[in-house]
Amino acid sequence: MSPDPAHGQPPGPGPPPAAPLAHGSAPFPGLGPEAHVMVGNADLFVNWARKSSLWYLLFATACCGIELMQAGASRYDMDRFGAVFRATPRQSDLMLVAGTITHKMADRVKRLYDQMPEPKYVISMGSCANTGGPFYKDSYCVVKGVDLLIPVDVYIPGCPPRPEALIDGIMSLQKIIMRKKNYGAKA
Amino acid sequence: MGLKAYLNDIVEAVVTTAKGMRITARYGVNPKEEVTLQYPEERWEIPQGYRGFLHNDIKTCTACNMCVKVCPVDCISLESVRGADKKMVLCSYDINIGRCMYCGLCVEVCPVNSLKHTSGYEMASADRGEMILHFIAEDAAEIKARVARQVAEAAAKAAEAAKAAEASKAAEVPKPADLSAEAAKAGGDDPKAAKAEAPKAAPEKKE
Amino acid sequence: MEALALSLVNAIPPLAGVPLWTVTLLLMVVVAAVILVFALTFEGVGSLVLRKVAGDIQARIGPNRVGPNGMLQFLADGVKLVLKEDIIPANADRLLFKLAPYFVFVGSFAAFVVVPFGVGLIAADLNIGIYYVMAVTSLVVVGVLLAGWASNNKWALLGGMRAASQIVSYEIPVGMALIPAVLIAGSLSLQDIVRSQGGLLGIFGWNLFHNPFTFFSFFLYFTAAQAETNQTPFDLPEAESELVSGYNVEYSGIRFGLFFLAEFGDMFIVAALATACFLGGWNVPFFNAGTLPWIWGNLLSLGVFLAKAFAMVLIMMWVRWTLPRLRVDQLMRMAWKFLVPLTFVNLLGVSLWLLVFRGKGIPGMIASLFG
Amino acid sequence: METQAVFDMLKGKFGDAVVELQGAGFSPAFVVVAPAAVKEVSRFLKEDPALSFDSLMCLSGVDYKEKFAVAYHLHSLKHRHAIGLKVMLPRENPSLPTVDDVWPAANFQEREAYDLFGIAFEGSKDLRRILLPEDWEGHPLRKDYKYPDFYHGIKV
Amino acid sequence: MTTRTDALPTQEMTINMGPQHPSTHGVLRVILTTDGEVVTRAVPDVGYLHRALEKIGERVTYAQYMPFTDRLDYLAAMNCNCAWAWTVEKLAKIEVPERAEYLRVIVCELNRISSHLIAFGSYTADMGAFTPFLYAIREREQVNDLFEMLCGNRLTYNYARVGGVSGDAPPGFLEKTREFLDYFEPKLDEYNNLISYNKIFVHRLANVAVIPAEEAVAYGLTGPNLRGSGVPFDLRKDEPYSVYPKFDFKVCVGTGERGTLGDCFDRYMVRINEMRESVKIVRQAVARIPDGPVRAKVPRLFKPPVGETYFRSECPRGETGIYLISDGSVNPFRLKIRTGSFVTMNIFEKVTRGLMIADVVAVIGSFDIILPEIDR
Repeated sequence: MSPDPAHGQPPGPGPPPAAPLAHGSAPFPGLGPEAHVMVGNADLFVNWARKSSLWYLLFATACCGIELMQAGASRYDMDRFGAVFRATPRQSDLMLVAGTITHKMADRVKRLYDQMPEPKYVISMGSCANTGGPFYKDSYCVVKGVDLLIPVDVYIPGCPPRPEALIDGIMSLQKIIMRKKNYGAKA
Repeated sequence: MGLKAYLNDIVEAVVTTAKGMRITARYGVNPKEEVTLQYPEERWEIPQGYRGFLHNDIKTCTACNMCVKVCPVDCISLESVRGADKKMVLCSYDINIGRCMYCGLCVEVCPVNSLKHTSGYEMASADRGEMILHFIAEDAAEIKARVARQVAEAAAKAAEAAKAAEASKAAEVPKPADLSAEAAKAGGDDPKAAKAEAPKAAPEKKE
Repeated sequence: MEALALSLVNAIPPLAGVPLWTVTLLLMVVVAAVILVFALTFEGVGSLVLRKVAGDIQARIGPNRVGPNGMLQFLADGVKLVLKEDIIPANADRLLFKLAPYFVFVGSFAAFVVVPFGVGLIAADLNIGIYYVMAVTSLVVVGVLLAGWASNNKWALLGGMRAASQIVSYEIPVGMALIPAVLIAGSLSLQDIVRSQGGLLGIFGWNLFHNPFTFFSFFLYFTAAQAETNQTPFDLPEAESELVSGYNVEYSGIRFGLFFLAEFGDMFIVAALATACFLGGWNVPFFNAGTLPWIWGNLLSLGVFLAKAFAMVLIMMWVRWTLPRLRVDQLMRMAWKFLVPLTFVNLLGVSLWLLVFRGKGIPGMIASLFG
Repeated sequence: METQAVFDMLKGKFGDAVVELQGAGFSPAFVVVAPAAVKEVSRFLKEDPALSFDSLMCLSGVDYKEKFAVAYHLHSLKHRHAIGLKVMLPRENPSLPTVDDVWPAANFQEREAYDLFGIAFEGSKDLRRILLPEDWEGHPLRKDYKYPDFYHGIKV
Repeated sequence: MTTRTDALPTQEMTINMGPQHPSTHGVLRVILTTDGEVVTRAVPDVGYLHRALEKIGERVTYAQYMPFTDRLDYLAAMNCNCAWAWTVEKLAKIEVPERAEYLRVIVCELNRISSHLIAFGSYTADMGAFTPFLYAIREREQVNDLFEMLCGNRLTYNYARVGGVSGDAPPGFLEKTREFLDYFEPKLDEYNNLISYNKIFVHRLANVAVIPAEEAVAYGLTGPNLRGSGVPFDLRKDEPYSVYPKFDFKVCVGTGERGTLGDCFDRYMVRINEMRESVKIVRQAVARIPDGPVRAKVPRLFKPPVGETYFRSECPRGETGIYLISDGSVNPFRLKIRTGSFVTMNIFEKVTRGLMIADVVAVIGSFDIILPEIDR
């Protein structure tokens, strides 16, 4: 299993907000204010690399999976953004929860998430993954939202969302990634 | 395996591979075959009647509650009180687009066409709460208080204008009706009936 | 290398005081670094080109957002992979698990040493060049097998076993298909083989057109080599739709990146061997690059060589995006029932041809007819 | 063959084991048989050359509130006719013989009825829960099923 | 291979395939017991997408259930929509305007094309050729565009209504449909040239998982899987419903052209040929569609008479039969949906015995299963 720090973290909606770089105090004591620039650039570069290469886990459970496939296919071509699918969680950065998660499936979802290496992101695609969607009211075996299991970065509404909406979601995840502080931020 | 079959196998393999490769090569070299829509810049033209996110024009909404009842997933919730002019006043109208299944049943039953599908489909958010659309910005309690004030004023006015006989009538509180049964009766194909019905004074909330 | 060091010492007087072996060692490091940079660049660009070719063939665009027209996609992928968490599964054999990617990478990278890039551009002109390539690339199978075993994952194990059986089986046809070139040149050195295809005949001096048997040899080699490098239709060790990701299913981060790079390295090696043995190598048609000044001659021949090799790589990608995958028993059947006998027949044919016609190819005979 | 004729034929062969014919309002009509006889009746329906109901289209459990039932929808590819077969079961410990050796198609559907209704099929070669996890409590399609609050710590 | 095994002790290996596996078409889990690459036993474990559609059916009204049928088989939502509408209409004996029936047939057949396209595409992707998959999706997008134009959604259409359809075809729809058919028909030949008759592809499918006709019937296989075994049974022809009798089309059956009758290749080929037949049907329907209303008058909160009915229709994955029990209230009393994929999975264990791991993938693909249909 991955020794990732998110293990003990209680599953909650969304990631903790990125700690803003404390102004006034240099990230590396003794290096002076120009360290800000250095760290800022390193952050920028690293974040750029991460957002440009979001390999997503092929994890299509239901209807949204078809739209996910269509988003990766010729007309919408997510490959343009550097997003390609990987079949194994070990090589994925992004888990696109596309579809209904049932209670029987729930621990698989958690396991797959744990198997992904850090840094990892989760997009909840469609009503079922967001809240249980159509199966919110009367279904006895559908998990009412994937954020009960794993932390979610971006929610995409729709049932199923259009491929454009999915790409829009990926772009907003990219924006979130660009805002992250990797170096110098005090934990 | 005879030699002929053996050679046949090889020839067939080569020929069918070549055939397939000719097709892929045609796609590979012909840029016209490219069908990609470069999404954020180029957009697919959304047709008329696309079932995107729901929008309620609260100015025309009569708070008839039809959409709430027909919704199979309870994603619409509305709260209303009876106003001074005997019409229902909306206090809050929320649609949880994170739960909505975009089936369009609510739009179909809306008697005044205030509830509509927009052509919007992009609303990725980092927060689950953002997926609940509030169509009335004002706080529900405030509206209720205001309406109650208006009702009280109107009642006072009516009480002043009319004499004691009328005053007793105004004070009478209509009973909260069993909505589903009434609506079932009112259902049918006559939306007017549905609109006219729902006499309720007590604020009714459905979630 | 020592000769080069000697000439360098002679050319630059201040070096005379330095022991020869230091200069040689330094030179080796420099050459290795240059080749490593080339290999990495090629592998990065290769992955981008692969996706671009896929895009073209599949009626879409492929990466075009990262950097100008997607040019920096491989850089982003690389940086991301380096910075990714490196997971070693709890039940894995830690040492072997860590070791496996290096085997694979070294196996593919070491073969670059004998690739004849130009007239004088070869890191080590070994007199057993082809043997060396065959031997070193076999290291890949060790790495893959180790990866499959050490991951302690059944899909990985199956992938590793498949890779082992596949590469071992296909070594034979690959070797057999290359021997005609050796026979014609009378040498195992890749430089000699390339030189044997020069001369005034232009592209008809290539071994490809030497005689009908060499012509078939080229295609047999190409098919078998496709299998050696685990390209579709022979990508069984990875087989995304069967074995999830095959032998590298448990690898993440840079370790996976090494596998990924090695895959493209192998691709280039195969293309380079095909170029060197059948397509005239760095020979410029109807022109002797050796007569130019050293630097221009080498640049020209390097360009020609790379153009040919890249064309081969493109064809490999084209095949990859067209064909479905064989089943494992069919793969073996194809190796032992088709490729091995055919390459042997071919070898026999070439040998007889050389014996009967005293080493002359068809173009050569036609040329001699016209004087 | 008409349903009435099939019913008469079955009645003549199996006597009291064939209880009644549900005709009006039912499409297709149902022949109701006693639980114990279901296997013999099925075999006869399949093997009699005049009937030869060779395919089991659908097998469903039903909760009629006071009783359970298992409904079989049969079809004959040879004669192109269809019929329903129904078995009424008590609410307590509903069980009946399996028909998966008559029609192999029955196995999964019996497992489903077992899973969702708790109807036991005696002699079934593989009677496990099929759709729900093995440790799920209750049989959800029963009318008196109460939704659990939590499953493995996740709110239902 | 088998002769030496007694000399070397070997052990069987249990492999878990799925629920997250690229070629199980969703969340199917198969527990494989293998001897090396040879599968000795493959037990399917379903239910990872059990969403309680039957229970939901007992809690919503007849009209409200329509959007849930979209989710029953999301690749052929139109067929499921119409199946539900037909079932309720059969139960309540509602007359449907003819134009509505024509529209239903058009959308059902278009949806059959788009569903078979996914079947074809994902099958080739399972076999390792990714490109045909993308070509198939490219064509599917066009069907989606047509549906989007017709009913406003790309995948979950909710188009049919009890007593008709939700809306008439917008202007230009029929022309666009015709254009699509003209575009699509030659593509089928291209697919055949590109992959269907490719030597490797044929080798992968021919003689794999042969299901003889009697076995197919006994195991309740329906639809293309049954016809792949050479049984010419098609509900559209043999138990005609809607306006299907008015159209001229052929029932495609497997012929064993590249191997044994009833192998994976036959099942695959039946789908390819069925797309051609569907094109034919849509062409005729578009040419002959009458004018008129598209929706019968049905009270909004309608209560069908007490009764039980079973209606089956030909969906892309076999027969979808809906067993509906009404107690006269606004909600169905009991609703059982018999789906092609669920019954087909029953034979899975039997046919995969002795195949190789790669063949298991081929078998799953050739059945064209879809998980929401299996699990509901």
